[in-house]
Amino acid sequence: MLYFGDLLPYSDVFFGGLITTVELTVLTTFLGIALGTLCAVLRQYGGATPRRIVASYVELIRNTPFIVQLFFIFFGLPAIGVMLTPWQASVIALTINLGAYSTEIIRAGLGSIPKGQVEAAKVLGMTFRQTLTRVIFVPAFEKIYPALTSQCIIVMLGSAVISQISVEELTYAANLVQSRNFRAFESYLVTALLYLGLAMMMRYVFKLIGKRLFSFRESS
Amino acid sequence: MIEFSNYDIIRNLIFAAQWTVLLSLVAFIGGTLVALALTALRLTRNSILQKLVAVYIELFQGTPLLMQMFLCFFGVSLLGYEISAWSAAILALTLFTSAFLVEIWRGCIDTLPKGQWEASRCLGMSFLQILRHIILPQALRVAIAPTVGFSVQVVKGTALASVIGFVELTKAGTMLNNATFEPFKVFAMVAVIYFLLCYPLSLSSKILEKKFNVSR
Amino acid sequence: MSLVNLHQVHKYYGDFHVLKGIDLDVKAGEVVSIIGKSGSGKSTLLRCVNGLEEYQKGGITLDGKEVTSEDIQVRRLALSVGMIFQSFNLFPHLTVGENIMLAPTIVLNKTKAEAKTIAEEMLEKVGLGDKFDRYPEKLSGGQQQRVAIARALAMSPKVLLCDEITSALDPELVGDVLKVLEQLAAEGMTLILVTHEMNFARDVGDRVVFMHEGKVWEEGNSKKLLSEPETEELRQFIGAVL
Amino acid sequence: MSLVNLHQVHKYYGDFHVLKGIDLDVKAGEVVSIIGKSGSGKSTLLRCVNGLEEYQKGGITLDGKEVTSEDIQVRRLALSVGMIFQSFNLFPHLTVGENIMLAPTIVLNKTKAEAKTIAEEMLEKVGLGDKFDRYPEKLSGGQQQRVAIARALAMSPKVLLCDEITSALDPELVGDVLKVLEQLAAEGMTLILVTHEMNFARDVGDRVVFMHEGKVWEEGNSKKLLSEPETEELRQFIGAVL
Amino acid sequence: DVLQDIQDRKEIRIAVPQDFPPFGSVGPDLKPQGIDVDMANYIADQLDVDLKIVPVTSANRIPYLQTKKVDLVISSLGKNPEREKAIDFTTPYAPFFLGVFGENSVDVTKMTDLAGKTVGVTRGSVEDLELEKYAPKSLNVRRFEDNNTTLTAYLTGQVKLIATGNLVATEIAKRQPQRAPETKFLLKDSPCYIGLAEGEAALQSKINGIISTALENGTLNDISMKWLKAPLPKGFGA
Ligand SMILES: Nc1ncnc2c1ncn2[C@@H]1O[C@H](COP(=O)(O)OP(=O)(O)OP(=O)(O)O)[C@@H](O)[C@H]1O
Ligand SMILES: Nc1ncnc2c1ncn2[C@@H]1O[C@H](COP(=O)(O)OP(=O)(O)OP(=O)(O)O)[C@@H](O)[C@H]1O
Ligand SMILES: [Mg+2]
Ligand SMILES: [Mg+2]
Repeated sequence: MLYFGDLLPYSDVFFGGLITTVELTVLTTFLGIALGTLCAVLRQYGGATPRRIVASYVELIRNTPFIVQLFFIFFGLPAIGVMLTPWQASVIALTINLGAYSTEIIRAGLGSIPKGQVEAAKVLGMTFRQTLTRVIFVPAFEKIYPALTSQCIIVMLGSAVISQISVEELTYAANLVQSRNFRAFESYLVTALLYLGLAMMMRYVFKLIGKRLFSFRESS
Repeated sequence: MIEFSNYDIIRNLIFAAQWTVLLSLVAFIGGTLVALALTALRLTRNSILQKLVAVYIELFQGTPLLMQMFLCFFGVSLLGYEISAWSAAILALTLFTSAFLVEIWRGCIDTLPKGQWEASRCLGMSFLQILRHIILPQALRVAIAPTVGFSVQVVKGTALASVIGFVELTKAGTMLNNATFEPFKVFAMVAVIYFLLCYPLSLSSKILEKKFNVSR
Repeated sequence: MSLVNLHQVHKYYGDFHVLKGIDLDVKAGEVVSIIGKSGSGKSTLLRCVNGLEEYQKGGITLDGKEVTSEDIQVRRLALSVGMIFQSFNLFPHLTVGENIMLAPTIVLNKTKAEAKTIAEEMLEKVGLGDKFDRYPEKLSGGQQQRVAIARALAMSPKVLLCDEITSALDPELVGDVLKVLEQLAAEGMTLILVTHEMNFARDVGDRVVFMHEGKVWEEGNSKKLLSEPETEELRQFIGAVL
Repeated sequence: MSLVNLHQVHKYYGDFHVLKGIDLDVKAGEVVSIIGKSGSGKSTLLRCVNGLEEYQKGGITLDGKEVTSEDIQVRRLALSVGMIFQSFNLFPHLTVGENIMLAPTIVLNKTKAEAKTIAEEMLEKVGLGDKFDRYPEKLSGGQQQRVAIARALAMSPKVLLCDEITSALDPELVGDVLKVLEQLAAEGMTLILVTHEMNFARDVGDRVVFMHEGKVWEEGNSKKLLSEPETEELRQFIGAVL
Repeated sequence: DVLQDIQDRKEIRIAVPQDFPPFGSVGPDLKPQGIDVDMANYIADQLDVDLKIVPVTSANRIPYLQTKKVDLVISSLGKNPEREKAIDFTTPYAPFFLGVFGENSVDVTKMTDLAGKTVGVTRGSVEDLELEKYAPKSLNVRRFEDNNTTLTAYLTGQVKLIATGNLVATEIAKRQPQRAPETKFLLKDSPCYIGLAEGEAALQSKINGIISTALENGTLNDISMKWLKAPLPKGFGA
């Protein structure tokens, strides 16, 4: 009943999709964490207005489905004159999504830094920006690194949805292949396993990066 | 030919939102039941069972919910059973929900000091008695806020049932968009309805968290 | 007749040899204090006696019956051995009364009413008769520890094990707890206590056991041992503590 | 000539009047100990001097220039005022050396090499020349506190503020830290320290300031003040501490 | 034997589109209507069983059949060799021409003009496969999940060209005159067939019989008049 042989001729399609998913993930992980960091800093240390804006952004994104956000960006925005390619729309949607979740996570990290650390930097004459980058960020990220890793993986898995707007990533590949050889279950099974592999790989890569970033924990 | 008024759009969306709510409820209840069973397996000190639960979690947390939907939808039929988009969506969401809830609850149980287990054992209670009288009542308090928080993910997850053809809120949105060609308006309305469904849950999760943290 | 007997008990954590052949004999009604440096294996010893840890060689008997760490065994044991911990381990979601009543009802199958009578009696004994409906977190550390004692007593154990039960307490609260122990000793309860309270060991205890590096290094009559230690190790230890 | 001068400084937290008109004058090279009960406003006083807290009335000058709590001002101040905290506040992700080098490089724009020379010199001074590449968490509390001192010294401050810098340390580690302070005092560093170490205040300090209820209640020569307190409050305080 | 099952069950399950006017689209009550729906009703009537409408998308209509979720697919299904390997077909019941349509501004008149252009198409449709086979390699084919999405992509201007059926193009013109697509060229004459699972000879001949009766007694022509405002082409079904 199950027959995977029909998938072989399409290995290029799967591979192409895999590459696109990886590219998108890497790009949006960076952009999303950067956005989240910025928003978290505003939320933690900013004035009342930026804080409220960031809070609304976070709540809005966290309480609506990603697919609706994606459709809104891709199909809705042209109505007000913003035309984006599928790729652009997906990068933006994924970044905004990860940005919102990572804002909350990173903010918890910033909050975990003892007030004394900030004061110590202050009495040494450092500016706020220097304090942030030199004193606060590394320990703050260390605290929340596992949560951030999980969130990035969740966003990667969520990217399956962007096949809906014709971005040729991994799920698109699965859909395309099953529309050609009518082996739906086999295509999706293989694809699911590829995603699983990606997720495990991401966790591994994050761990390696974490080891480097937070090397101060185990050395000497 | 056919004209859709705003009222028609909203009426249809709200009608479809009922399916979203129902799907969320059933999936959440299903997920809770499965997660309870898995949590129990995990608490037994049998390492094989614990490994199985770990694999289960890895599988359903490590693959996209969309794939799980596809696989439930097409896979179960391959086994020779009929399955509707509705049942497939419920099945996939249940698996997905339970995998996350088991993890969340494990965290909650782990926050209880080991001394609680030991003191109970020294008073002669059996494993099940300890669970029922000591661990569960305490873990429940801790677990309630993150569990409610996770329910938001379930509601949002139901949006993916649109892809396997189940007409819930998102699917109704794309259909109406096609019939009316007002994507900005339609998708904004869809988003607002989801927000109205999810935000109260997020909010109550936050309130519950505060409440239980204060009283500790 | 001996109530608790340890014979050449060896215990390992992985490769680490914690107990290196312990011999100990405690008679009914005796009060035995175990002292020794941190890490010398005092807690481990107690935990082997009530089955919380398994041991690898030797034998432990309680009232003549062998002790092992199988689950069913621990529960049978719990009927004769009470244990009180440094961190009181009260159940925070139950009131003081419920804490004490729980095990008698679900383990000994007593009725609610019987359990309540026992609980009230035990609370009275530890001087907290008026705290029945409080939640543990509303009590001071010393009060919590006395509730833990009452909870253990409610199972009418033959012997009570106490593991540094005063060391998490503020100094001014220690006295109340020790008074309860003293009273129990006077009533003839068998007590085995790990403690740093040398005065208590000397004045209330019958016997002191000094543990060092996983062995019973020296033991004997409390007053004699503490005033005239035989080994250099015990002398040093007493010097450091006093 | 006075290095630090406080004139009728008043400070409120909301409605709560913490400092009620403080006058204080510290000359270059002086060692001033501030003592007083918990809550009397000692920390608040120090924090006003280096601009971490703003005050509402009166004036503080440092080297003749006025001190306020504006951000830019605090940073300028930081160039002349060093501060050491009770909880050492070392940066956990930087090695000891990096902790000390950070501010000189990014605030004073020194080169890496210059900063390194300074850091090594300062570490030598606090007796930790061999710990350059360690991470703080691998050091004992006393060592960490000495690193914190070295870190402050690396900015070559004119005055060093110390807020109970030994009270989080195990007793056996206090001595090392005090020795470093003593040496600094001998080298002519101006020190203002909040402390409970009466012996240190008496033997090393020039002057003791006793704070009580937000006021300078009594002040004067260390030896004289501590042996012949004039007010009942100071007498009580000394009685309680010694 | 599916035919037997249908008769035992007193119900036939037919897959129809809901996003593909005039074959099947939804009205304000979100219920499907159109040629395919009328056809499904007609067949159910002729078999004298109840009808259960199952809305599907272009991408999943064949899996639905394969996994026996439906008995028939009446979903503007075109015939091609790949599909014939997977399922069986009846005789055609409606005319359909596939073509490339698009904005006036795009200058395309034949297949080779597509080089370097972008065309939106519904994944797994006949037009998708036609383009894949005959279009220049440099054509950028943008595949969407269902016709809904393909149409939305054209209407919102995300793609300037789409490959689809002539009737779909007409429908767009009716709904959104300002975005009315112009016919660029025809891809294929691809009449619509009813699909059924492989090896169901009894069902196949039964349905074929119903279709030829409908052709003879004018029912098919009536349906065509109702939805396409035109009679069946001469020689249809011959
Ligand atoms: N679960 C465990 N796994 C491994 N080693 C353990 C474990 N529990 C205790 N140990 C080790 O066994 C030794 C004895 O521990 P034990 O707790 O019995 O000492 P103790 O005499 O009670 O000391 P303390 O006065 O600090 O309570 C210690 O070196 C301890 O590190
Ligand atoms: N941020 C703050 N907000 C409100 N009140 C504060 C704040 N910081 C300190 N206080 C109050 O100001 C008073 C003086 O505090 P301060 O820390 O200066 O006392 P202290 O003399 O240093 O005491 P300790 O010996 O306990 O450190 C205390 O009553 C304290 O509760
Ligand atoms: Mg111990
Ligand atoms: Mg202070």
